[in-house]
Amino acid sequence: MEKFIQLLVYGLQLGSIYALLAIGYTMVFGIIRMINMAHGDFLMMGSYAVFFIVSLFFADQMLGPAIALFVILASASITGFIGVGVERIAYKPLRNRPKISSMIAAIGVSLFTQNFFRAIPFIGPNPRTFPKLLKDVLFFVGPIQLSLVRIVVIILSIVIMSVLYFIIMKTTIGMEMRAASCDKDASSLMGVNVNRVISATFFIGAGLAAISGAFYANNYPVLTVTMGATLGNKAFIAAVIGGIGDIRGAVLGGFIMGVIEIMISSVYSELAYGISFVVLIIILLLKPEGLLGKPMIEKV
Amino acid sequence: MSVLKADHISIQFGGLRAVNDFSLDLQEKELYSIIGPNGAGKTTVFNMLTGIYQPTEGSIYIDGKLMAGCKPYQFTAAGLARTFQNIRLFHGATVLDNVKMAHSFKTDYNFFNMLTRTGKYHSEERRITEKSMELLEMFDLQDKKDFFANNLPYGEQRKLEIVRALATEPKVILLDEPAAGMNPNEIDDVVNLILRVQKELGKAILVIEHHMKMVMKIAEYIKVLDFGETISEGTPEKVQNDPKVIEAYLGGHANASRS
Amino acid sequence: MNWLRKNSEVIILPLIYVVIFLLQKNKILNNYIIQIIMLAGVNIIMTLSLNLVNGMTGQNSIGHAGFMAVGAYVSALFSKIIFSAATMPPALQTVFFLLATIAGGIGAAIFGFLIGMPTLRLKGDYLAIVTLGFGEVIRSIIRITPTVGAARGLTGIPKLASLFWIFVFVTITIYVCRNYMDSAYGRGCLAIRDNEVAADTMGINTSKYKVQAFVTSAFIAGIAGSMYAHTLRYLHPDVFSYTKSTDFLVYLYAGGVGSISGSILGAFVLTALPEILRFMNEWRLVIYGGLLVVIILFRPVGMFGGKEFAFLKLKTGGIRHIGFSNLFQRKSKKTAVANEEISQ
Amino acid sequence: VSAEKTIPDEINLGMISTISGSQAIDGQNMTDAIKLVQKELEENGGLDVDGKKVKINWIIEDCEAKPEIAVNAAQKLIEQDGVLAIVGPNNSGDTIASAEISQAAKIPQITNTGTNEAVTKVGDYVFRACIIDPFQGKVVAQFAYENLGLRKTAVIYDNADTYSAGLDKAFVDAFVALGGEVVANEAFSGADVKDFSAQLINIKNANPEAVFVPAHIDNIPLILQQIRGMGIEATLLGCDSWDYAAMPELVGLDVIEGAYYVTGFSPDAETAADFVKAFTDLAGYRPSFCSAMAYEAAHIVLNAIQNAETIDGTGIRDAMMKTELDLPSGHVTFDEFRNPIKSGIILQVRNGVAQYVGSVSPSK
Amino acid sequence: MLLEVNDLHVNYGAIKAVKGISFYVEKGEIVTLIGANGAGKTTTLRTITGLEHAASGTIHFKDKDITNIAPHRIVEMGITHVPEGRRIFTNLTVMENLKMAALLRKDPEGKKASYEEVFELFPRLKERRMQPSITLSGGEQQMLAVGRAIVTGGDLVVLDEPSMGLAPKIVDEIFEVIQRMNQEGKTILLNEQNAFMALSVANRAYVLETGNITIEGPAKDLLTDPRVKEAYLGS
Ligand SMILES: Nc1ncnc2c1ncn2[C@@H]1O[C@H](COP(=O)(O)OP(=O)(O)OP(=O)(O)O)[C@@H](O)[C@H]1O
Ligand SMILES: Nc1ncnc2c1ncn2[C@@H]1O[C@H](COP(=O)(O)OP(=O)(O)OP(=O)(O)O)[C@@H](O)[C@H]1O
Ligand SMILES: CC(C)C[C@H](N)C(=O)O
Ligand SMILES: [Mg+2]
Ligand SMILES: [Mg+2]
Repeated sequence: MEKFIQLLVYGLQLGSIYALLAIGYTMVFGIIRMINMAHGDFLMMGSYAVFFIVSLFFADQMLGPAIALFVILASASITGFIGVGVERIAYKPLRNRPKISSMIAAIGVSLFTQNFFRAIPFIGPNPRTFPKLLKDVLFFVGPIQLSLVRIVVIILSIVIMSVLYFIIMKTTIGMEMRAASCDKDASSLMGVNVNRVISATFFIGAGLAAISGAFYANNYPVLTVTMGATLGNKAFIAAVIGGIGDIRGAVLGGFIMGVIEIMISSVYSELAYGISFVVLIIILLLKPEGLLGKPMIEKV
Repeated sequence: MSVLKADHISIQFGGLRAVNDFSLDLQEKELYSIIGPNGAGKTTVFNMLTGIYQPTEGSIYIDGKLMAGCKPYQFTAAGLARTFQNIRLFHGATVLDNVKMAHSFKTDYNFFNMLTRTGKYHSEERRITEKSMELLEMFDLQDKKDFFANNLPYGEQRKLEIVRALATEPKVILLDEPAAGMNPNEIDDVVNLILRVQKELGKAILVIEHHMKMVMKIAEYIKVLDFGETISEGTPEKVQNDPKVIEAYLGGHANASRS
Repeated sequence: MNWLRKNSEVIILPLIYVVIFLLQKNKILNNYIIQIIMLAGVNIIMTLSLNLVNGMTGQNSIGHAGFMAVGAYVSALFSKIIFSAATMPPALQTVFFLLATIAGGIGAAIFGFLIGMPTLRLKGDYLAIVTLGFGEVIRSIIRITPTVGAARGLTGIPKLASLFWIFVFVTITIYVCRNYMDSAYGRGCLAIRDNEVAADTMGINTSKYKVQAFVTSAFIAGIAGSMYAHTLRYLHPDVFSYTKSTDFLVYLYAGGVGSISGSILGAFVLTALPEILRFMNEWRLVIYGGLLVVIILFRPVGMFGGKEFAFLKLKTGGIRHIGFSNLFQRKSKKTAVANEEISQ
Repeated sequence: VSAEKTIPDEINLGMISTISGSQAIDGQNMTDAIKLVQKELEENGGLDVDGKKVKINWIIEDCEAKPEIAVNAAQKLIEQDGVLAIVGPNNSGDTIASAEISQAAKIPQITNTGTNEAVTKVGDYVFRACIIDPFQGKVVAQFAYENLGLRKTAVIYDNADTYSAGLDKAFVDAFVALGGEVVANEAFSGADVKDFSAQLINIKNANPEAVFVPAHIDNIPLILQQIRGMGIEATLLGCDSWDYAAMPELVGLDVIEGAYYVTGFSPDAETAADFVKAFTDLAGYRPSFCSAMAYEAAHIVLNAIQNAETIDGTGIRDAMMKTELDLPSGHVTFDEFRNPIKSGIILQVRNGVAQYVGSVSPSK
Repeated sequence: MLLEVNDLHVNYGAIKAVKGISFYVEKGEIVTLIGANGAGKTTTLRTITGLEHAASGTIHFKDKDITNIAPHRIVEMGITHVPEGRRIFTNLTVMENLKMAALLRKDPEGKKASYEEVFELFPRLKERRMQPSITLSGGEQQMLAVGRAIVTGGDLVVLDEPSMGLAPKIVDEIFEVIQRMNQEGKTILLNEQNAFMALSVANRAYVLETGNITIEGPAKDLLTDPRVKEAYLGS
């Protein structure tokens, strides 16, 4: 039982990172209906941005929470703008095309960025150590070991989820986003600047990826140019499991993925990887539209 | 002989009873119409009659066969075809292919023949193409056979839907607002086409339509729905003079002259 | 004979083979180029297989490397472990190679059925995740199965595939896919892709058509797997990862989804491109990624989207035929009045 | 030296490596090693073959850590560039796949760090410059049991990786045979796993005296950090994949301090001093096992060219079989299976630098 | 002149949908476009609001050139467009659809009043205000589309087949709404298949045939024009 709870805690901690990343993923999908295969690379850029800001300006000093927050937000903005730029250059021309075209463009963008970063000398192929942004504090509740930073991430992912959910469901820009996702022409006829809405979406999506990158790297402090690739996939899976396009679903999906991964590895580590996919497949077979996804109403 | 029979069918969406206790008995070559205000449940009736929705109560018979639990394709196999209120063509395919697609389930060669082009493959393909072209000619669409379906003007898309439905060689054909978006002249065309389908091809027809002039001209029997209930039924004369129908639906258009 | 007359178009592929063969014999094409052509051939078979599901039926499979893995491992199991074909006389080797390939195809088809059936009610990205998951499950099983080398990989598979055999199977695959597309079965699939509800109401048993396409596609992927195993002679579960599936998706969509010619061209060009870019050293994949974006920006429907080589004599789908006569003309005569796009 | 030996003016040699992909660091290490070889050659005005200075051109190809790309690379080097020998690739899978090509073309290929046993079994043209996994695993086990006196160990390994899974098996077999107990043998799947809590909690509960971590560079830091983060105080044991100059810093000096690992090369050895200095001057970092072995592989090839009876693939191969060469790791000869007869070197990280502890010779 | 279209050409790839048409709309008028299926009416309207690209020609609104500028900017200048095929936001509720339509309106009071106006006009929508609009029937969706235009309320209201799929009674109501909006000072550009109704309410009309304007004039005259009668008013 103790072990179970401890594993659950570990699972939630890992899941919170997936959740954070999945929020951005599902948001971009929800609004633009595009599978952004390069989303994981925004995470990578975000953590490198933190790395460079810290090593340029705050080398060798322990950062307080305030500075850490500032650094994270700064790198989130940088990545956010890169995201907007990528959308303008590579995805926008494909907006009215089958959405799979933009997925292929995203694969191209992903290949390009990873290998570009690998090829330029000041990033290069060597892994880097991520600077400790926040000093982690380990403490015990009974026999259960907890990590302060990770609890912060869990809470953060839920807070961000709630804020974004509120923005999307209750504010005007949120309504514009939802309308644009349904029908771009019609929303421009209501006076919505669709380009701006999409840019905003990408800014938030890429910025969130950068934030998750910062927390991810804080917990797993090795940076490589390919670090985003699989994480991107996991976020995608988490988003789908939760019901793609639904922010709450993304968070739920993220947590479930984390817990499944940890629990099964602990019981049968040899086949854990396969079994966790089996579990995900079973979830989808039982709930074909994802956990929180609404069944697609097809009005005939 | 009864080709399509609905026996007291009803359907519930959550709290909403969209159609309540609807019955219909359509004989060979008959032409019925369903009318009623927007949201009355007409399309929903069609959806039940074609197997897209399962009625919560009641049963449906096609050609005397009970269709409980069947999928839409089985309804079609049993002899029923339809068009859609919101056009649903195969937009990535050409006009001719759209019609040929509707022949798929009546093709007389098997999977292996298909892969190797043996057996009746060639003769069947020729037959399908010829039959499809015949139907297109009947609707004057033969010149547009190589157009992508979604590049046709609206009216022709509606016609193509009818052609496609006919290609399944049904006994009954259900038309959901076939004249929507057409001008009166074009509606006259549609009227003639529908009558030809009934007379020349011998199909039983069920039409939903808001153009009263058209309905009154072609329908032999009309059922009027409002809030899912059948509020009136009978011959066109009877229905258009029924005060309940005028109140709920026709407004100033009783003895419809224009629309 | 009658059959040959009606299918005269298939002659062109053997012709291409003869040309390549002669060039190879005269040392104009070296083994390196032949190797690339062989790999491209394997990729063409895979891309055509994917096209049946993603292009024709509109289902979203992003784990197709899983089927390839099954085909590769089953055929290698057959030719190396059950019967050690390497030590057989050449004629018998060929027989066992073909048997192994068919075994690989059947193995993959069985898996195709197993995942095709339960996933029928899944759509779009949800289906995509299941196919992806399936591919990963396959890998994770291979990884702990000692008979097929587990994580060490399987070495010493007899080299039985050759340019000739790959050409044979590419030709058969093209032929079969062309026939599939131009038939009631293929049209049924296209109908499902374009509008499932309408397809259903037009009498098409959507479940059956989808499973048929899935199983056929898996079978073909299994064949490609066998070719791969017997060309490379070394298998490792990680080769068939999700990244590999993504490669095929890229070939398919950059080539032009739904178009058989597009699949062929996409697989060929994009297999060769990274090799052509070798002179760029570490910038190689940077340029490759960039070019991919450029291709899709300039031709969002893919290089050959909505077009087919005329020799395939494809009729279905409102395509534009590109023959040798008009290949080099800027404005080709249209057989279909249409925008060339396949909207999804 | 036979009379009919014709000596060309130029010789092309190839190197295949993971320039891109997740093992790109090896690509850089190997490229730098070849640069050093090239520099040495230039300083001598070329390779001295029976008194004639032969110009050596190194052609470096990327294999992305994908077997079929490695095959393409080998084909290209052999067919297009006409290389007479190939160095690399650095991992076993790529080597096995590409070696089929060299074998068929009768061009010798020598991998620098393809440690898997199966590599040289591809054929008699395939060599390696490094030690093999079963031996490595055995050396770690033996060192842990006999020198450190440990009886209870645990392993965490990647069961998706040829190398990692192979070492796990070798270590477990050897350690158990010695009489020790492997109290936890935990797997994870794939280099992209970053959280090892579940595996480590099992290891922690088993309370081992040491944990052996046969993993790749992108995972080692995380695993080690998490081992300590979880409060496991056991001795850390590693293998040749640990040997990068940047590793201690990447892992964290406090975490890795005191850890032992086995490799086939010690930068502290007298024989290595010149090489280490030259490499560090050129590349700006200390040579790793990967770069040292690439350097040695290149020299084995060059030496064979000098001694070959005929300068072609077969001649070079035959000469490679007879290698008697003093290299940074010591005196190198090959056994009949084309594996070098080398000792396993044990290094310990002390004050943030890997330092020589001892060596275990293969006969033992 | 409120709207002036001059020698407009619009193409879809190789297809020439509009081949050089010119027309104008004066402030306060109801102008209708009639024509057969595929004549280019929808294309014309979509080009006015920037949804399609004009190959050549100019469009002026309030004496400003609005040719090929972004739709949302045209809408801001005061053109409201009820597009063909309803185009409601099916993932939003009925109420949210109306709120979307009020996006550019700055007066909270007026907004509320206009919602009420819509609900008064179409009581069915009021019943379904919190329902996701995808579940509405075809006609209900059409009501919502027209309702949105009432809420947006620009100076020029462009309606593309507002009566499509509506019950006869509601068709009458829609035309009453159109006339009422006109009386309240809005200018109307109407594309309608129900030529009889359209000509009855309009001041002036244009007949489009395969991308060209073939007949134009006061609506009254067209109603009796034999060419129009034969082609568009039916027997
Ligand atoms: N899947 C569904 N879920 C919930 N409500 C539904 C669903 N389908 C239809 N309805 C409701 O059922 C009622 C009847 O709809 P239906 O489409 O049958 O109307 P109709 O008579 O065809 O109207 P119209 O003439 O406007 O097309 C409508 O109020 C609609 O909102
Ligand atoms: N997206 C498109 N791609 C290609 N052609 C198109 C497209 N949209 C319309 N067309 C073509 O342009 C021409 C004009 O179409 P438009 O929709 O403007 O006609 P309309 O007068 O509005 O007809 P309807 O009364 O049927 O709505 C038609 O021939 C149509 O086929
Ligand atoms: C770079 C090394 C860790 C590679 C490893 N020795 C292998 O054989 O795959
Ligand atoms: Mg309806
Ligand atoms: Mg129109």
